[in-house]
Amino acid sequence: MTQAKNFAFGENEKMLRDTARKFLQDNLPTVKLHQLVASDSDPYRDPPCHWDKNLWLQIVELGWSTVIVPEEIGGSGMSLVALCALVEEAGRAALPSPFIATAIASLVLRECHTSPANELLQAIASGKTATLASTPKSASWLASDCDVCLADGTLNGSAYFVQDARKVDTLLVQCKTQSGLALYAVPTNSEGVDIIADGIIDLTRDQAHIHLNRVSVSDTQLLSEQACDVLEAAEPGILTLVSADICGAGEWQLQTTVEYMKVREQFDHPLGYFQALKHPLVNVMIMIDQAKSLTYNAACAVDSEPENAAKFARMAKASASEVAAYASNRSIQSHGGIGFTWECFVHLYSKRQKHNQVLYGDAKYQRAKLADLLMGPVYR
Amino acid sequence: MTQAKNFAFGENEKMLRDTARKFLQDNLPTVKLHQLVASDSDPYRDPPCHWDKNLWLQIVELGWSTVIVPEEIGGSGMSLVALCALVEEAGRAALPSPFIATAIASLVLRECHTSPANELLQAIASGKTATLASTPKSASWLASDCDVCLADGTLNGSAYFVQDARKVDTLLVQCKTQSGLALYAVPTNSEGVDIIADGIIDLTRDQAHIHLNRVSVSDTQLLSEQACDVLEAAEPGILTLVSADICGAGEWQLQTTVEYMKVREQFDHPLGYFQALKHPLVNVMIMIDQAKSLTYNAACAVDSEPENAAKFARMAKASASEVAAYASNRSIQSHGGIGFTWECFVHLYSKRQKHNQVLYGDAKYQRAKLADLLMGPVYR
Amino acid sequence: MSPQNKNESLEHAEFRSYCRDWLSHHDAGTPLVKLPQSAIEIMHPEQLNYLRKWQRDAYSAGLIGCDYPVNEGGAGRKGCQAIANQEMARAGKPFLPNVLGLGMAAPTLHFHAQQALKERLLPRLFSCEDVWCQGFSEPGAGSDLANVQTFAEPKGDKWIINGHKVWTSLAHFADWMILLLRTDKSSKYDGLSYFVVPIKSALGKGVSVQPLIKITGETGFNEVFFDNLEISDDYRLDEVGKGWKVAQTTLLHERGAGPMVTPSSGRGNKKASAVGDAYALIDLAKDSMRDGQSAANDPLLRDQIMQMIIRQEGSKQGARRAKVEGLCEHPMRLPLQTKLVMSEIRQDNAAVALDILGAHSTLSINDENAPAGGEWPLAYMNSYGITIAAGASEIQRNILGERVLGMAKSK
Amino acid sequence: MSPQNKNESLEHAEFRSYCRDWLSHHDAGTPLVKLPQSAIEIMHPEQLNYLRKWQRDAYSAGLIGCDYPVNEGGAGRKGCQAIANQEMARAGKPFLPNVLGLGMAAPTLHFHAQQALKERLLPRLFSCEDVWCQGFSEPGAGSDLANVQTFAEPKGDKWIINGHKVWTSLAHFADWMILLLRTDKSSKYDGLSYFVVPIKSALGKGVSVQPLIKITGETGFNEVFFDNLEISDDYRLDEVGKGWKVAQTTLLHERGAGPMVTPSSGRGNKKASAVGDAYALIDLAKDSMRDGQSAANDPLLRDQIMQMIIRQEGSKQGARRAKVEGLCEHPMRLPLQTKLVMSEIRQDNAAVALDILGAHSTLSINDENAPAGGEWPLAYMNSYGITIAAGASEIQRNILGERVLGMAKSK
Repeated sequence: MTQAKNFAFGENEKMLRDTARKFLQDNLPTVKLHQLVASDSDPYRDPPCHWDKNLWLQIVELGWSTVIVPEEIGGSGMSLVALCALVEEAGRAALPSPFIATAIASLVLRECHTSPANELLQAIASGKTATLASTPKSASWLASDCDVCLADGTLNGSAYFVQDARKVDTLLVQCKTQSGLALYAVPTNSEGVDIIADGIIDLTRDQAHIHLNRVSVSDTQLLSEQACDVLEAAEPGILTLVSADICGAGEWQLQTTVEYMKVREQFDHPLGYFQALKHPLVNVMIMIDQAKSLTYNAACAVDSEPENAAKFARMAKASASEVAAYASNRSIQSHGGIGFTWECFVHLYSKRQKHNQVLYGDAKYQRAKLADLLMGPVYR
Repeated sequence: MTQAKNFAFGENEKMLRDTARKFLQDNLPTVKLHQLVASDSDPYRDPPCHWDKNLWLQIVELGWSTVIVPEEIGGSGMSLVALCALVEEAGRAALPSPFIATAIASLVLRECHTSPANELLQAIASGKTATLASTPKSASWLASDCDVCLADGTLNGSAYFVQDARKVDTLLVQCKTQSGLALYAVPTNSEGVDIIADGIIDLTRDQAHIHLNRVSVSDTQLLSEQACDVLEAAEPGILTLVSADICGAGEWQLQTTVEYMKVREQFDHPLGYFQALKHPLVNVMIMIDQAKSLTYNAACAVDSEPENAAKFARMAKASASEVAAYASNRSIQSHGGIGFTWECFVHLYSKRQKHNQVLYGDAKYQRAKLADLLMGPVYR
Repeated sequence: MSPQNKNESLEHAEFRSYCRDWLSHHDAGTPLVKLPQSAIEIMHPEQLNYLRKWQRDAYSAGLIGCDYPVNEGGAGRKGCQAIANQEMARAGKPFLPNVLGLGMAAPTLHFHAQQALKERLLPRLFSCEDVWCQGFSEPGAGSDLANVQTFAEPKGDKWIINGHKVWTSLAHFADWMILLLRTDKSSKYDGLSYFVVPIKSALGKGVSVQPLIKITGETGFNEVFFDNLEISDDYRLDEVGKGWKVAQTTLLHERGAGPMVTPSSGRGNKKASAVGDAYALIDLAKDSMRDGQSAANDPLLRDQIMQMIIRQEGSKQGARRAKVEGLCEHPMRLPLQTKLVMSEIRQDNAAVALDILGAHSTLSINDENAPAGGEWPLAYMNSYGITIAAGASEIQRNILGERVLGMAKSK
Repeated sequence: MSPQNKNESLEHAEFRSYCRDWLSHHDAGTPLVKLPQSAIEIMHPEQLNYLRKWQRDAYSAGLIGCDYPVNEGGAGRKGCQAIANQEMARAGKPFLPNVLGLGMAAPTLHFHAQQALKERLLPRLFSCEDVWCQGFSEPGAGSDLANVQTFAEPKGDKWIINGHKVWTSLAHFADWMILLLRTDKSSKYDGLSYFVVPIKSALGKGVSVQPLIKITGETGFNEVFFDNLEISDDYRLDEVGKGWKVAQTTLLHERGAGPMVTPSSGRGNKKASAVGDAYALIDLAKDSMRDGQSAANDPLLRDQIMQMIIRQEGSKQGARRAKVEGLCEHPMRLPLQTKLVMSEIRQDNAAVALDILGAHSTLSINDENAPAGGEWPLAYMNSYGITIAAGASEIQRNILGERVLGMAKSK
């Protein structure tokens, strides 16, 4: 009964979203995206990092980076619901940019409540970029797990599955200290930071693992001494944003495939006439709608029902991860032979979705964590 | 490389099966079955026990009870593959009878290798009937679990989920003894045996739980002192027979529904024209075929590759349990409004299948046990 | 917790307070007979009488029909029915028996009937003085509803009706029926007209009702035969030949996608209420054993339960999002999913319950040891009623693929 | 273990021994380049040359084409190809490169070509001296194959071909092509004729081949354009207008349901071999971590892996049962399922592998740390090739529903 009316999606949020949609349609139509990221098809190529930095500067001017930054430190102080709507548009455009990584970093920073964190948030609001570097080699998503240690004022170790690492200015590095877990801001060009690009399926982002070898850090870089709490508090928002990306990309997959169903004919009928193709696409729509409703609900909960945020965010990401898998499957299969070619755009989205599907935990993982919340842990 | 050629399904087995099929088609067409078991539709009726004893006597004359009984003790000494084919026909006819319960009892008895067990097998070959009473109230299917104890020469306790208990002469009661687990033959009309009919969904069989209150037993009734080993050895055969029942019933569901798809018209086309109905029925066929192949493979393994029997039987029952659920779902849904009525025969088979689905463990249970065999147990 | 929803208008907040207050003081009493799982499974007059009294009381208190105009028996409010529904459900009141009247006949009368007919029929419908049923489906017109053949022949200012309707829930209790009839054999869609018919008063005089038995063994739906039934032209809604258009209003509301919110209440007793609710699966698992330990510890069952809770919560949040135009791609996209999604969730909830029950799922409502009274296996079987009736799931997917996504008609 | 299968005839047992012996002494050598996952992904001449030598050696030894008549380049045996295939797979030999020749062109030539043509073409096909490809699909004729528009116009005892084929695997290496052409525009099915065409010798002289890139970034299939290509009438199979009938022989064998067993070998290296095999998922799980522990301990992944192993074993046992007439309801019921079932198992095996890999499934074959060399994500993407090509899964379900179950044609 404490839920916000209309998901707190009012005129301001709508205008922000509509502007973003039009901006991306105008500036990054899919044909242009394909030219940008898919010019080299060699599967054995060195991991590329294609993005349009000029486009990113325009996005900064549009104020996307400021959305969840509080007004008093230079942001526009809007809601996660608003940010969620922007990320949905980024997903719909399969935008290669540091936007989502930086938005996730902002979610983490705003939980820190320290001066260095606020300073970095302020820098982000004016265009600086950052990404979270906290995942260990095992890909455990638990906030308590990391492979970096702090000793003698230097960071040593590695972080894996770092998103868009080659596009950002600053890493948010989690590390073990003598007293627990801390979070440091480390510029990517620091001495001792080695960013090793991963070869990944997704063409619309980059991923890396990062080796830190005697990287000196000072107290001005210390974002939090309660990194585990901070990351846990930020996690519902992080899951929500990835879910929003999936919903946007899923809607593109649905609409693009439906359009093909209308124009492609076989057996003297448009393909959409055939229930074997039509009904699965209806199922895709239903799944997207479920995920989207749960995503805005989760965003809303992060904003105004923090006690329910973890639960609703698990639901959103579980639901969205299923969309990522199924919408990708149907978009390729329904396009037939064309859908199996590099020149058909559907592979760009399928690959982004397969990445989204597992990022920060797949559907089964989210459901297991949700069950722990709703049913209690498994007793043996 | 030690697999029998053609599943050891030769001319003799085929003739036995074909005769059984014709016999049941002639003597128990579905319309007659419906009259027999579905005359009272009141959902609050006392649990009925409808079967045609005369038909059963004819079945005994056809020799079905003798199939897996060794020749030297009065049986025909055929294979489990042959018995499997008969059970498949029983499933196709949704036959209410003590046949399958007695066949399962025979599988248990032939693992006992004792005089009382051989005598009971001999009696079964000449028409006597029996059922296994070994399951505890928790419905654990582990051979080591039971709720009956032997003390001072009397059996006390209860057995649950006893199949066709009101149709048989003899119970095979598992009990805890001071030295382990034993198996006794207990006539159903013994003093102290109280058979309490369960109200069940399935109209084509009966099920009961049985209270034993100071039931005296003697050594001539002691079938085995290694009941756990015996039941474990018999389990692959038991799973195989239930799978065969499911395959037969599933084939009836498939063919009956397909026939309806040919005659019922909507929108100026027979229903089978519509892929939303056609394709799921193709999936039913594929699932039945998978289950049937695995069932005969399992039967064959029980006969000639005992080291693989457990593994293949788990596969068969896992596969068959999925058939039981999905074929039932499609048979009702595809029949539309008609399929939702008591007068349409599909409900008889759906209810038998829902019972088969969980009997001796559902698909997930079988797969968990299979994983233990193929991957080793879960280490924590 | 205050009864007011955040951002709720003062009028709505006051109405909510009023409902909550009235409900806390009103006692529906204890039924003398076991109630079925929903209104369309009502088998005995005693069940109906108990529920009818509850509906009448709730109507008298202004909780039913409140969004309808005053001269149609309503309270002339706006957006209040949804609030009354929430509060009735929250108070755990029994369900309303006149579901086909409230959910289908009432909005259809409201949008298509002459004023006099509305004023005469709607108050008695809301109070459950008149029970309503729906005469749409026929043996040859199930999914292909427009193939209706029951014929109305004009005779002066009367119509003579002959034919055969099936799967008509509640017809054995009904006073009135909404009826889709053929008035022209030369045109499929434009040959249909829509009537309301006083069915009970015509029993034995042109109308006969024969009960059908469901796969569960329950009765509750029927065949209705018309043999030269004569009715007044006053009972026609909209013009001759516009029956298909009028029927769309009925179907839209039947699918939960119409503009009028259908009055609905709780489910009365806890056990029946649990059946159909994904969260109830958690307790069912905690009360069940699987392979020697609590079923609530089984990771596969936990995963299945979470899948159902997520789908159910997704559907609930979808209803919330449907009201936010800016977050919807197409205005009918969420409303037209309601029936399909709800019916499949209900079926799958029951299927998961049977998985949790394992061997105990073999036990029926006539077994005293059946867990949860055997209600889950019953609910599973009854769930086919809702995936088949009111446009089977296959038809719903056609509608969504065609009307919302714009793909070619499959026929 | 003796090499003889129980109940195997003496001739077959001797042949099996011979194969096993030859295979144990023959070394295919180490490829100098990385091999792709299957023949239709061959991108480089070095890959082809290595595999071609292996096929030639195996043919010389009598392990390929052995069931074909002697005058067609075979050994005149019966039921021996299946044995040779088992032994080649068991020995872990590389796959055979001329798959479209062996699986489609050879049986079609065998059943429909003039004797002289068979004697000329088949030995070179078996030895891989000639590589073959298939010219069936067109931009407007995918699932609706009979809609082929590439036209052959008669000119004396020649035909002039114009048009455009797509998704032709191996066309960039092929010497010969099987070609379905339209010879009559007035009749859909009866207007088709079937040819074999020496494609390589016509390159630049009426034929051009342009590579297409797959979603994986690999090449391997092509577009083929015909611009007034002139061919002899000797290259026609069966009569003019019987092309659809001849194509059925090709398609039946393509789906693994034809009377001639297609020669096949192993997959060469262990890593590539694992991809596609459900049992390999067990080791993958044991080598992977999930949520802080071995993925092999995750009950949900265990369940998924068992589902795949069961489906794969079911398919294997189905092939065994297909030979037992008494256990089959319909003679084509199991054979016509082969392509659909195998392709979906292969896709789902890969999908489960990605689930096991979790976040590591983001890593591609160009990442040195990718588990199993990144072959599983590659296999997942390539699996759409097989669920789409050779009659997409949707078409296979139509065929099964119509030809085996006898339901009405969906178009």
